[in-house]
Order: sequence, then C-alpha cells, then structure tokens
Amino acid sequence: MRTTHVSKWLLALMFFMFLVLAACGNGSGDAIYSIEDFSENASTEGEAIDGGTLNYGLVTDTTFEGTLNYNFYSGSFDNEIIKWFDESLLSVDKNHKYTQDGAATFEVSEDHRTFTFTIRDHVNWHDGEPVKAEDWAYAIEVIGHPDYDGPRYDSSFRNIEGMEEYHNGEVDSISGLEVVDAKTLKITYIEGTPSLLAGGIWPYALPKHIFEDIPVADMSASDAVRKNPIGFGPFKVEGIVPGESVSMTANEDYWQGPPKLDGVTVKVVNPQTIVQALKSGDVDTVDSFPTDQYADVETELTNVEFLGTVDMSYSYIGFKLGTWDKKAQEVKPNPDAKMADVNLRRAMWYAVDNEAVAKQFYNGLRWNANTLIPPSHPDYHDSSIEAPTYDPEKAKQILDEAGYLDTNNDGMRENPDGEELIINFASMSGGGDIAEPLTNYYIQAWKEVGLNVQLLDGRLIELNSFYDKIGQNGDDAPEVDMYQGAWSVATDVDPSSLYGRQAIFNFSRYASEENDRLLEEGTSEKAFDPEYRKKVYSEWQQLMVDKIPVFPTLYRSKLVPINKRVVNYSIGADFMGLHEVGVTQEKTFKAE
Amino acid sequence: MAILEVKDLKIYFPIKAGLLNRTVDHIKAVDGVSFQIEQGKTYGLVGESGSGKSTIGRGIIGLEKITSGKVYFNGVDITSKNGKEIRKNLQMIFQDPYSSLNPRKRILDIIAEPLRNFERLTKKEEIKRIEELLELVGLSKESMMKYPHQFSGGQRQRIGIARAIALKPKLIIADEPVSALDVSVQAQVLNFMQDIQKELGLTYLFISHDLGIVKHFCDEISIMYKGRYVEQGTKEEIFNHPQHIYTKRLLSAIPDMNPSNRDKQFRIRKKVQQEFDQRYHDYFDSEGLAYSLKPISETHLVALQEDVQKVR
Amino acid sequence: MWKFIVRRLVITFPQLILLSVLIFLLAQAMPGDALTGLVDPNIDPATIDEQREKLGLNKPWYEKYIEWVGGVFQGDLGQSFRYKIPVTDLIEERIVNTFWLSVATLIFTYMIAVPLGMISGRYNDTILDSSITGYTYIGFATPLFIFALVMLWIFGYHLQWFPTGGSVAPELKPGTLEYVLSRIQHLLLPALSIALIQTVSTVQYLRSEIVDTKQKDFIITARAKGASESRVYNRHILRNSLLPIAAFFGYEITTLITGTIFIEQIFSFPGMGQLFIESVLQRDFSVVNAVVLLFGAAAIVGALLSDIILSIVDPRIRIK
Amino acid sequence: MTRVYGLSRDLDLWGDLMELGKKETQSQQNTENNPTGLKILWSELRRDKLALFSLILLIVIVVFVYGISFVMNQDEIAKVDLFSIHKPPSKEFILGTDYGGRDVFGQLIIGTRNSLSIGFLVTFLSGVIGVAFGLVAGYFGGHIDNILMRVLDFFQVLPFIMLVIVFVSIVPNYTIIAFSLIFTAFSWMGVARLIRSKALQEKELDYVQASKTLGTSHFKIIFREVMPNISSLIIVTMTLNLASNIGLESGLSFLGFGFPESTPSLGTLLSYATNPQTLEHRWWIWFPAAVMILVLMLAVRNVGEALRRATDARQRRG
Amino acid sequence: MSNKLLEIKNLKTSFYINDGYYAAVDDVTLTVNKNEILGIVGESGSGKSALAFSVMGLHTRAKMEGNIFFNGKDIVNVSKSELNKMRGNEMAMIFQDPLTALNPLMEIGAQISETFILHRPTMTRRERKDRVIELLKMVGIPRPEYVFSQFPHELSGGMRQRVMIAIAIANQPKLLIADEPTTALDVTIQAQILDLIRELKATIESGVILITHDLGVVAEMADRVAVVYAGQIVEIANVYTLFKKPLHPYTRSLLHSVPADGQDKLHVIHGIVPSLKHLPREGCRFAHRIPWMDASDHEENPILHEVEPGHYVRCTCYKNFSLQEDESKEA
Repeated sequence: MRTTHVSKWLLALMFFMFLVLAACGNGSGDAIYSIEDFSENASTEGEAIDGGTLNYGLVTDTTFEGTLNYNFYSGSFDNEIIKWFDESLLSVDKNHKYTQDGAATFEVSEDHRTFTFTIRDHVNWHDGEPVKAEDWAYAIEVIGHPDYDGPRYDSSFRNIEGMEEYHNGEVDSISGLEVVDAKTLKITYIEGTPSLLAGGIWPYALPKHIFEDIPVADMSASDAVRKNPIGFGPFKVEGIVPGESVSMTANEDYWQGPPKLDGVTVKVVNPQTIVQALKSGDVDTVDSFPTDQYADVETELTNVEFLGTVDMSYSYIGFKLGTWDKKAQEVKPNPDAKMADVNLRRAMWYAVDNEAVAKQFYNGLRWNANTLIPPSHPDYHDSSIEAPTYDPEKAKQILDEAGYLDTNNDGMRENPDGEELIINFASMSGGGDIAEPLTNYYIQAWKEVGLNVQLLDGRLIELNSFYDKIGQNGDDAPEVDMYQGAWSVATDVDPSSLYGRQAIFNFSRYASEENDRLLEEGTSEKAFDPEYRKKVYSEWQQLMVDKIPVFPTLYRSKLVPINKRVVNYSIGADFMGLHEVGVTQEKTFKAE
Repeated sequence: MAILEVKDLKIYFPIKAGLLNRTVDHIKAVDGVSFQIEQGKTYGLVGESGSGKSTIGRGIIGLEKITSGKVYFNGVDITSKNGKEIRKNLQMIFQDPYSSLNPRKRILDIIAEPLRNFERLTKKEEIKRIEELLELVGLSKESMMKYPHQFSGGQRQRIGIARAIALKPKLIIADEPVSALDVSVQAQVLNFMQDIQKELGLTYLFISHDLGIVKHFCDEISIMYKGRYVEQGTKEEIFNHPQHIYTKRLLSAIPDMNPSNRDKQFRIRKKVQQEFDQRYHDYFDSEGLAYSLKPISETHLVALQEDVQKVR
Repeated sequence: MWKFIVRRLVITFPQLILLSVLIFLLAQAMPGDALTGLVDPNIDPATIDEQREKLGLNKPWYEKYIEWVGGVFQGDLGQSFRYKIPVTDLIEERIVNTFWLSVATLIFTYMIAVPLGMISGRYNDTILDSSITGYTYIGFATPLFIFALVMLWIFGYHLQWFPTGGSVAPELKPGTLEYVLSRIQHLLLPALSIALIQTVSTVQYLRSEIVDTKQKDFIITARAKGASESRVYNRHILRNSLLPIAAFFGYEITTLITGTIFIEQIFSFPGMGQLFIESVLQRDFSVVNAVVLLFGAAAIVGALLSDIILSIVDPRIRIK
Repeated sequence: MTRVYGLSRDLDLWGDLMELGKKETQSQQNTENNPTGLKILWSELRRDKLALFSLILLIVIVVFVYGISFVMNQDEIAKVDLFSIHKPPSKEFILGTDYGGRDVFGQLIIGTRNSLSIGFLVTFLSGVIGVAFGLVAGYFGGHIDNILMRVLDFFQVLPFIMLVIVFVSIVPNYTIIAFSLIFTAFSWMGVARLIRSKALQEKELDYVQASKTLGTSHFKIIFREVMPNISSLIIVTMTLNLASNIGLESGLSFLGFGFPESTPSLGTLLSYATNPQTLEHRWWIWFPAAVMILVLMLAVRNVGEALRRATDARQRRG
Repeated sequence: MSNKLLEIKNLKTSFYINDGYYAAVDDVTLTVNKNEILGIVGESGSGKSALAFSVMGLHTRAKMEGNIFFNGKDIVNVSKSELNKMRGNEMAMIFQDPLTALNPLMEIGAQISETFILHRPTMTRRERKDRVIELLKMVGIPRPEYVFSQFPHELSGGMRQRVMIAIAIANQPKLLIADEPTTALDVTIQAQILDLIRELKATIESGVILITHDLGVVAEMADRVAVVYAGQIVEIANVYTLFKKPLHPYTRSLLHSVPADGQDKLHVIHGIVPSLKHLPREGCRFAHRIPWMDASDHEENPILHEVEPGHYVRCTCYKNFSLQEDESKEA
C-alpha cells in the first residue's frame, strides 16, 4: 500500500510542476536588438499627479552596505540610494565633463590649476543649514585625513597642493584649499590637466556642522552616515531598514524646486525575482536590469518601458607581455613572453566571432568592440578605427606567415621554434550563466585556427583568485598567458590607470614609448583643447589596435525598465531632474 | 597441587562521573577473594546477581583488569600476563549460547578460531581435528558448514564447549553455562559437561546462581555476597551445615520440589529471616559486607566476626 | 544542575578555541582579501595598499589571530571592512532577523511534525500513515532551495499572498503594531518553506518512536490497568515518544543554520546566513570569522541545550 | 535530503539507527532463526515491491549512465555552439540545449554520472573512516573512546556547510576528488557515532569475549568478528547516506560553491533554475535534472528504508 | 459451580506469521476457582504467556476463538470499553520484567494512582495518595512516602516487582494473573515475592493464575497445576498428585531433568520445543521427542482424558512411557 502511495505522490508532484511550467508560458528569446532601439528618457506622456511614491529597486542578492554618504561609501548600491537625497555640487554633460548648471558654478584660472567655485544661494542641507564652502572643503580634508577609511583618496586628491603633506600628517591644513567666503571655495592643483574637468574634482560636500565632532576614523560608522544621513538633494531620508530599504520624502526646500513626488522608497530586489517584481508593479524601476534576461521578458513586461544607454564598460581579452617590477613600481615588458608576437595576438583576435557572440549570447545588447575607449564617451570613442573582425582564414594565414605551423601534425600549431605551444587562458567566474560557455567558445574558436588554448585550472576562476593571479598585487602568476576580463571605465577618458607604465592594473604589462607619450599628451595642458585631446586618444586607440596588448571584445548596454506611470525619468549621465520625476497615477501598472 | 590458586583477588570498577569522566568512586566487584582448585575437581562459585562471581572468572581469564591480588595457574603467576601456554590451558564457556557464537561464522570457523591462533595446522589437519571435536560433543560432521542459528540452544552450548576444549585445556571456567537454557536442555548440557570432564580430565570453575545445579554438579562450593566470600566448603558442608546466615537464606529460598514441604519451607524462611534481622551485625560489618573468612574445619571456611565464632 | 551546566560549558571551551583557530586559519587561507574586489580604475591602487597596511592585512596570521582573539574576549569582533561598522553592530542588526526566522521555523516544524508523526505512528500502516510517509519521502527527496523557489514563485508572486523579500515593509516605524505584523508576514513564507521540508525527519522520527513505544511492556501494563486507547496514547506513548524529540531540539539549531543559509538567500532575507555568504564572497574576514564562530557557538550551545533538556525531561538521567 | 547538511542528517540516520542498533542486538538474541544479515536484506528487498523496483531502477540508471558516458563523445557535448543556444527539445536534441548550445541530454548523463560518483565516493570514504573510527572507539572503550568521542564531538558541532563553503573557496584546483575529500572530512561523524554505539553493545556480547579468551588479536576481533556482525547496519547507513550525499552537491552548487560550471552535475544543471528566465521559459535545462535527483533520492531511500526494515526485526514484513 | 471464577473453553489464539495464522494457544480448556492458585508450567515458547494475554485481552493482532467466561460473562467478544472496565479492576496482571513494565517517565505514585483514576473516578487526589501509600506498605515497600515520588529506575528489581504487584492488587481484583513474576529476580528475592503473593491472595481472596517455567515455584505455590506444551495443556492435576504421580511423558521428563538429590545423571528430553511455525498440527505433539516409542502408542487426536477426578492427561501415550537415556547425537 505504501508502494502505490509514494509513486502517486511522485506523479502528482511532477504533474504539479508541469502545471507551473505551463502556466509560465514561453518567452521568445530569439530576437536581436540594438542599443539604438532604446532611449535614455522615459517616453510616458501625460500629466503627473500631485504626489505619489516611486519604488526604486536595487537589484542584488545581498544587501546594501548602508554607508550613505558620498564621501564614505564604496558599494555601488549605496550610491544608488545616496543619489536620491544628496547630489554633486557640479553638473556634468554627456561626456561626464563638468558644466555650470549644478548647485555650484566654477571658474578656471589661466594655468588651469586654480578653480574657484561658487555655491548657489538656496542650496540648503535637509536640516535647513545652507551648504557652505567650508562644507566642501571639509569633505576634501576628511578624505585626505590620515584616519580616513574610505576608498576615495586617490591621485586626484594628491594633485591638490599641500595634500600629501597633510595626508602624511606633517601639516594641519591643506595649502591648496581656500575658503574665500561662505559660498566660495578655491582649490589649487599641482598640475592642471583636462582630467580635472571630467571627474578630477571632488564635487561632494560634507555637512561640517554635523560631522565636526566625530573623529574621522569613526565617521563612516557613525549614525550621521548610517542612520540619519542628510544631503541637499530632492528627497530626505525618512527611515532605514538596514541593508533592505530606505524610505524618503520630498525635500520641499530643494534648490531646483520642490519635487513632484511625495517620496521614494528604495528597496532591495533579488535578481531572481526582479521580473516578477516589475510585473506586479512592486517596483517602478530598478538600478539595473540583467540584459541577458531582456529577450525573454520583453513581451511579458507590458507595464514597463525599457530605457537603454551605453554602459561605461567593455569586455576584453588580455595577453601577458611582461611582469610587474615591484621595486620600480612599473611595468617590465618581457620581449620573450610566450605571447610576445603581435601576429599571434592579432590572429587570435581574428579567430573569434564577437559579432555572433553578441547576437547569440546577448541578443545584440552587447556588441562587437573595436577600441579600448567605449562609446560611453561619445566624444572620444573612435568608431572609425578598423579592428580585426571574425575571419578565421585570415587568422590562419597570419599564423602561417608568422611561423606558427603544425610541425608535428597533431592538428595544433607549434611555435616558430617548433616547440609545442600551449596557451593558458585565465577566465573569471561570475557574469551569469554566459561566462562559462563564452569562455569555452573562445577556446574552441582558437582551436579552430590551430591554437592550443587551455583553460587555466580547468575552470572559471573565482574573482579574488583571478585578480590575485593576474597580478593586482604585482605578483603575476607565471602560468597565465592570457586572460579574459572586463573594465568599467572612469568618467574621465584618460586610460593611464589601466594602460600606463606605472599602473599596476595594467595587467598585460605592456609598455612602450609611444604609449607613454600618447597617455602623457592626453592629460597635458594642450589637451584642454578638446579637438587635440580627441586626436591624441584616437591615435592611442589605433596604437592599441595595432599592438594588441589586449583586445576589446564587447561593449555593453545598460537597460533600465521603468513603469509606464513614471514621467520625466532618464538614465542619461547628464540627468539632474529627479525632482521633475512624477507618476501619472497612484498605483503602478501591472502587466496583463 | 592446586591447578589454580587465587590470592586476595580484588577487581574494582571505577565509577566515572561528571563530564570529564573522572573516577569518583569504585565498585568493589571482587574484594579480596582467595581460593584454590584441585586438578580434576569441579569448583562451584555461587552468588546472586551482582555478587561478583562472574567477575572472578573473567578476571582470571583476563577479560577484566585485576586491581590487585595474584592468580597462579599451575604455580605460574598469570595475574597480568597471559602467556600462550596458559591461554591454551585456560578456557571459558559462556552463559548465552546465542551471543557467544559469532552468527556470521560457520561452525568450522568458530571451532577453528583457537586452533588458528595457537596451532599451525594444515587445512586437512584442521578439518580432522574439528571433526573429532564435533564427534566428542555429539554433533555430526555435517554441522561444520552450518551457521549457529541452525542449532538449538543446547547444541550451541555444546559447540561453545567444543571450541573451549579444542586446545585441550586443563581448566575451564564455565560462567553460568546453563542458566539461559530451558530445563530440559539444561540437563543435556550438564550431563555432557560431566562426560567430557571424565574423558579429558578437566577441572571446572563452575559459576552459577542456581544452588540446585551447583549441588548436583560441584565438589567444592563457595558462596559470594557483594564481592566477598561468605562461606566456602565441600558440597556436603555447605548444604548440610551452612554456617553463615546468607548461605542459610539462599538455601531456604530454594523452592522445594515436594509440594508437601511447602509449609515447612515457609517456616524455615521465616526463621532464617528472623535470625537475619536479629543477628545481622554478627554476619556483616558496618558497610553491610561480609567479614573475612575464618576456617571452622579443614575445608570449611565461614566469614564470621571473631567473637561470634568463639561463641559458637 | 548548575554545576552540570558549568562543567558542560567548561568542556565546550576548548571546542570553541579550536573552532576559532580553524576558522581563522581557513579565512586566512582564502585567496584575496576584502580589498581584492576593488579593481576599479576609479580607485587608486596606492590607496588600496595604504588601507591594507592600515587594516593590518599584511601582518602574519598569528599576529592577526592573537589580536582577533584578544578582541573577541573583550566582545570586539573587529570591524567589517565592507560595512565599515563594528562586526558586533552588524551582527546585532542581522541576528534579530535570523533569530525570529528560526523561532518561526521551529514553531512550524513542531506544529507540523507532532500531529503528523502522532497520526502516522498511531495508525501505522493505514492509508493515512502511507500518505504522511509519502509526504516525508517526497520531503526528503526535494532539495530545499528548489522547494523554496517554488513557494516564492507561487505564493509570493503569482498569488501575492506574501511579500517577496526583506524582513519588514520599508515605510513602517519600529514599535508600531503594523511594524510587528509586517515582520511576521515577512517571516511566514520563508519559515514555512524550511519547516515543510525540514520537518519530515522529525515526523519520521516521531513516527518510529511511537511505533516503538507502542510495543513497550509498560504500554501493556497501561492496557492491563484498563486504560482506554486514547489514554494509552496521550498519557503513555506520546509522552515517552516526545522525549527524544525534545532532546533533539538543541540539535535542530544546527539544521536551522543550514536552512537559513539557503532560505535567506532565496527570500532576500537579511539575516546571518546571507551575511555569511556575501562575506565569504567579499572576503570580509572579520565578518566570516564572527559568523562562523557564532554559529559554531550556537551549535555547541544547542548540543548543550539538548543535554540539559534531556536531563530535565528524562528522570533516568536527571541530574541532581 | 539536500537540506540536511549538518546534524539533522545525523538526526534521522544517527537517531533512529541508533535505536535500530539496539533493536538489532535484541533481535539477534531473541530470534532463534537468525539467517545471516545479507540474506535478510535481500529477502526483505524481494518482498518489498517498491524497493525492488527502486533497486532495479537504480541499477539501470547506474549502468546506463556510466555505460553511455563511457561511449559518449564528451568533447562533443561540452562544445559550445553559438547557433543552437536554448533550443527546446527536438529530434536533434532530445532534451534541447542550454545557453551554450550544448546538448542537455548529454549533460544530464554526464551530470548524473558525476553526481553519482560524488555520492559513491563520499559515502564510501566517510563510511570507511566512520566505520573504522566507530569500531575502534566502541570496541576499546575507556580512554580511547573518550578521546575519540571528544574529537567526534568537536567535528559534530562544526557548522558543517559553512566550513565546506569556506574550504571550497580555498581549494584552488577543485575536482571531484578534492570535493569528495572536503565533504568526507565533515560527514563521517554520523556513521562513526552510530557504529560506535553499536560496537559498544556488540563488544559486550559473548562471542567477542570468547574471541578474546581464545587469543585472537584485537585487530582481528574488530574487523573480522565485530564488523561482519554489523554489516547490515553499515549497509543501511551507507545507503541512506548515499541519498543525502547525492543531494549535498546540488545544494552547494545552488549557492555557487559546488562544482565548477564546466563540470556538469545534477547540481549545476539544477542551479540554472536560479535564473528565473531559465526556470520559467527553459524548463528542459533544469527539469530533467530535478526529476533525476528526485528519482535517485527516492529510489535510494526506498532501498535504504527497506533495508532498514529488514534489520529491524519487528518492522520486517515477513 | 458458583466457585468458578474463570472458565476457559476451547480457547484458540492464533497469530499471523508470514503466510497464515498459527495457533499459539490451541484448544485450551481450564477453570480457575475463587481463592485458588492455578500454576501453569511450560518451557519457553509453549504458549503460556499467550494464554495469559488472551485472558486479559491484551493481544492486539491475534485471532481468538472459543470462550472465556469470567464470572459467567464471555469476555472474548466484549467491547473494548467493557474490557477496559474489567482490566485493572476485576482482573489484573503482574509481568515478568518489572523494569520494562513500568513507565520509565512516570513517578511510582502516579503509576499506581492511575488505576484509581481509571476505575475509582470519585476518589480525590488526597484519597488516592493515601491509598497508594497504604498499598506500598502492604507490598512491603519501606518508606512508601518517599518511594511515591521516585522513578522506576531508582528502585531495585525486587522493589519494582512489588510496585507492579501494588498496581495489580490496587482495586482488589478477583483474578490476578502473574506471568513469570520472579524469573527476572534473584532466588532470595523470588522467595520474598512468592511469599508476598501468597499472603496477598489470602487477604484479597482472589483467584491467581501463576505462570512459570520453574517447577519448584509451582510446587511451593500452586493448588492445581496445568502443564502446557506447544500451546496445549497436556496435564492438569492437583499439585500433590502431579508431583507425586505425573502421568504425561512431558511432565515426567520435566520433573526428572531437574537436579535432585542422589541423581548421578540428569534426565534429558530428546529434541527441542518446536517453534510455532513448525508445530506438528496433528497427533500427539510430544510424539517426536520420544523416538523410542512406537507411533501406535500415541493417539491420533489426543484429547484431555480425566483419569482420576480432577486429573486430566492428554494422549494415551503415557501408558507406555518410560524414561530413557539421551542419545546425544542429533542434527
């Protein structure tokens, strides 16, 4: 009797699961899209009602850290929260360059070294105190303080006059920082470079009247950051459930005018349930949407509109061409490296079909990359540069000519000296389901042209080990010949932190005089001329395509779904109209 | 000469308590026992459960650690170390015929175990020896390939005996060999044990709680109570002239097989109980233990207080 | 009694120390550290190195261990790198959630197990028993995470009976009734998901325990006294069968730890399990150490609890 | 029993098997007709239709899976095909393809094989360690037992799954063997505890005492006398452990600490379902694996339960 | 005839084993009179306990045929609740192993009180306690107030059995069944318990069924004796008659296998008690254990013959039976 019952149960369970499956229906999944099809701005027309609350989802399977201050945060989710209640004093344009539309305006001196900022009137902290020049200066002092524990202190701070001395504790104040009057701040830099204008200036203030009494070391853990954070943005923090959600109400005193919404609720949404959350109208929008799910849900999510923009990142494949010289703190190229022959590298580029990868794996929402400056920097990305594209015959030809021949007839090419050539390829795990087949695809593609590429360790390497191996501490693992990675790029186009001679992140360990020269010119005085700067970086992009220390594989798009009740929303880099965002009805639209 | 001599044997079990398992006290399972067994005799050791009678047997053969005292076998001290020779000459029969044979082994392997441990025999010799042994205990040759569960309790006990006598030992410790058996089977095993005793010239240390059987089986008997001897003597002395109150109690507790005696028996019990209540301290010390043995005749020893003895 | 508990605690001490060394070494052996992930062109590598030095990440492990243990004794579990707050504060935030989740799960587990086990054991080899046994079989065979996903899918999204993530609705103020209700509402689905799967072992255990007890001699005694069937079950069988279940109560804690790791991940429930997984991934060592140590301590306490419960409910080993 | 990684696994095995151990002794003493353990097991299996069916099913699966994966071209299965990504089941691909354009059926076969291998290996290794540990502790008792039990206690309270997760993130090159070893290190305690309690009872039995008086060495007594007598218990434990061990790996894969993605296993296939789109729209990738796990676990458990009933005389069906 | 307390007629109790029902108690007819001790003797597996359980209705899965008249009422087919009213009240039982027969988790007092709760619902808590303590005194337990709140494991074997007896006699039953009450006890304790049972019997004037394998116990205790072999009664007689003049071969063999004075060799019964499944279902069940006797000496369908008033024997084989030596060789 038990017999029949158990099997009946099993059958019933299977039946039930099938029902669930059937109820879910079938998505299409085969369509090909293009980033061109998407707009950065929500297209919903119509009158926003007075009030309403926007639900903003943070897509993560963990929590947000809750370091809710621009000066201390390190996780990107915190950033997504802070942006609703605090903002940069400086506005930016599409190329991430500072403009004069923000809460502060600025003037640059002749030598491009001294900046004078004036904070507008009516720019007030949430507690009513005006945002003052000393608040701004205070932010910089705190970050430069020896006890500061955040990740912000970098070369752009060291570029401020007197900062090193202050940071080392030799002096008590920063000479390059001058509070002229309540609303005017003057900052003097050691070197005036065009990078300053694209993210090189710290544009966030820290309310001194609140933080004054807190030791710098304790600031990031303080209640002023974690429990009662304030800013001068369009919304005020009302309540925080640590790690889970933040609710905010409108800041009627906002300098650009009172927001249309009554408030915003930011909450964590699990990536596994994101589609359902959108469908049911649980959230209006999210900070980011996994692009590989788009094709499946496009038709299903009738209640949302997808906004799209080019992501500030690219995927690439790098070759190890040298090592890191720890003493000199610079790259030490090795002309005898296994991958030293540029022809080998070029052939490998030719051998892979990134277009097919983009279309098949990503439905066109990633696309074939040609240079190391992605189109997220529209002024500098040079789309005219012709980079190798899929051409296996050409790859074979290049290899043949370069002397990589199959001398022992095992189907795999040997190196020009006739020795067996095994190339070890390190690849990182993460990046969803596609990382693994993608890696395997590359290996297969190289095998097609006769190159014996082996996956290092036989598996995708977990992030921490991966970066350890490819040398983020300067200890390059000798077994790595090439690797696959991705960079998100800085707001400033200058790539020297990734490809410069002194950059430890220059994992390919490529350096040449030409490269040094171009990178230097890109940040020189002359480069304040946009045309000149553009030309320099075009040349640099070309140089990289010729020398191929790394080759870019895919550019990425960023998709953001937004409920159709939301108006005036945008995901553009220059968007500063959060207070304009409104909803057309109290309730969210649900998908039919 | 005595084949086995036990001198002031003490076997204490630690009582562990607490989590650190420290020894907090001892159970004096055997507390200063001395006796000797003559070759070819059957020595009965009687007591109720927990009296320590089995512990003595197990101590002699090395299954329990001896706390102090000495055990001599044929004049050789075997207290702590059991040499091969002694092992061969000293064997044991266990109480439970069901658990004393490994259920997963054939009779062949069971009986061959001591042979394999002590004698290097060829397969053929081994089989021959086992056949002989089986015949001796009255089982057929075919039994060899069977498993213990295919035999009755009495038969199993005889297999256990075959194993014990395989090495031709001189002394066999029989620890309640029939108490797990039905009456009818008991008889079978007891008869058989008597037979092989004659045949092989065995000496038995016969441990039992059943006075009826001991009376039937043993030449010399000692009575144990709480780890000590209370009385020791020949069968005749113990059954006909018990001296210690405990012995008397034991004897009076045995049901009489004649229904006509029941009232007499009842009266005797009452009387013994009276004596027990009245003269308790003549027989037991302040801890409720027996005094040390005092000889009252050449073979008869009783645990009595000095002065009581004089009174008598 | 107190002496027993104290002594029992004394022997857990070396266990904890051994555990802490083990955990610490393991954490140290993990490739990378909290700063490895910060490979970002926006962040200066020099800054990272400076921070590493400041955080003492470059010291040898034993120095770090001694420092850490020294801290632990003073109730200082170090600073979470990622959250920039003391680990104790972080855990304080999370442990409340996990605690209530565990409590809810335990309540459900026993609410399901006791009646089902009783029925199954009392009416063994009937159709009712077979259905319950069938359920336990399926429960054993179904991986918790798949089951939880399906539950979330059906009751969270399709039916929308329960919230799909978090521990409380964002806009509510602590202390209000709505807040408490919302917390309970958030707990129900995850707790039920664990309980429905996890309870099967208890159901089975209780069943076999009852089937066993049923055949004990003292049950015959009870019948011979003239006790009715229901009295026999309620007064004799159930009481005696629940004893081992009660004794395993403490060990359930360990099971719960496992359950919460999965469930918190699936239901985006910010508790200790989730904290653990993310801390491992982020190499937030101080948090990893603290969480494992805490869970290890919880398991040890659980074992202790089991011993104590057993010693209280079972007169045979009652400690005086 | 995927969910049971820590003690609860011990709870159900250890708990009722401990009971069972007790019973078995009794039944051995009480039943006069006591055929050898394996025979009982087999006769009980034969009587229990479901268990017999489960056993046959298991054998078929094992033979099929190992057989096919032997002849199958594994490179072919692992080959990424950009142009057949996410194909639903068809004539060409019986169970469709995954997001790498690879044949799911082939992966299911290899995955099942890998998962089974893990299960077998872990069960075997932890069985060997547990049995040896338990026998030695139980047989010698006293101080040896005391020390060994402290060791066991320590292992038992370790937050098993957490340590495995930490371990897995340490081991750089992590293969089936490495995985099994890590797992074994934390999963032998249940067996050991059970066997110990059984050995403690067993050593009190007269046949062990008899062997001692007959001059047999401890080693021989432990492994030649005692072990065969608890073999049925060992078999039952191992069978039930097998079910849980097969389930273990899928749970870890789900959390991302299981097998590398490039090594197909039931767990990795199942973990694809954590992608909601896969769960909803591409059932063919994960559903067969889910069914396979369910079938394997149920089958193994059925067999195990039947065996357990066999060792428990009072539950025996005949 | 009013003296008859219990009358069992052609009782057959069968158990389902593997493929069919096998009778553990087969065609048993006997009576127990008021104020009388009936001894039932037999070896293990002879079905004597099964008989006791049948009378108490304690078998849960057995098939019972025949009649058991208790005080003139047939209790084979009474309802459960009616049976419950009688059990522990009009009839009670003492079990072999007092340790397992007591609930380990209940205080002694509570376990005895339970019989009052069940059968004397009007008693107050106070009264119950007083009565329990009285009972404990009666069965010879020292310090009854203290024992009242103790647990079974804290008592010695003899004390436990006294508690069991206290439970059994709590409601002064008319019939007391003692199933091997002293087997688990040492001989001195056994004597005490037996004396106790005898004394109590006299006070409460009940009929007692004393089940045992020990012939000595029967000799000391019983008024009449029934010898059971393989589920059947082979001989019933007055205790004096039975021990003086046993008739059935089994009875005689049994008596002779017990060591007695001046016996050199003990008598051995050939063979073993057959197990339930392998019982000879026809003819004299003891036949195969007397191989030296002719088959023709046995009856085909042996029934109990009354050879003298009150002395019954099954099978006529006793007429030709003589004790013989064991031939040892078996298997």
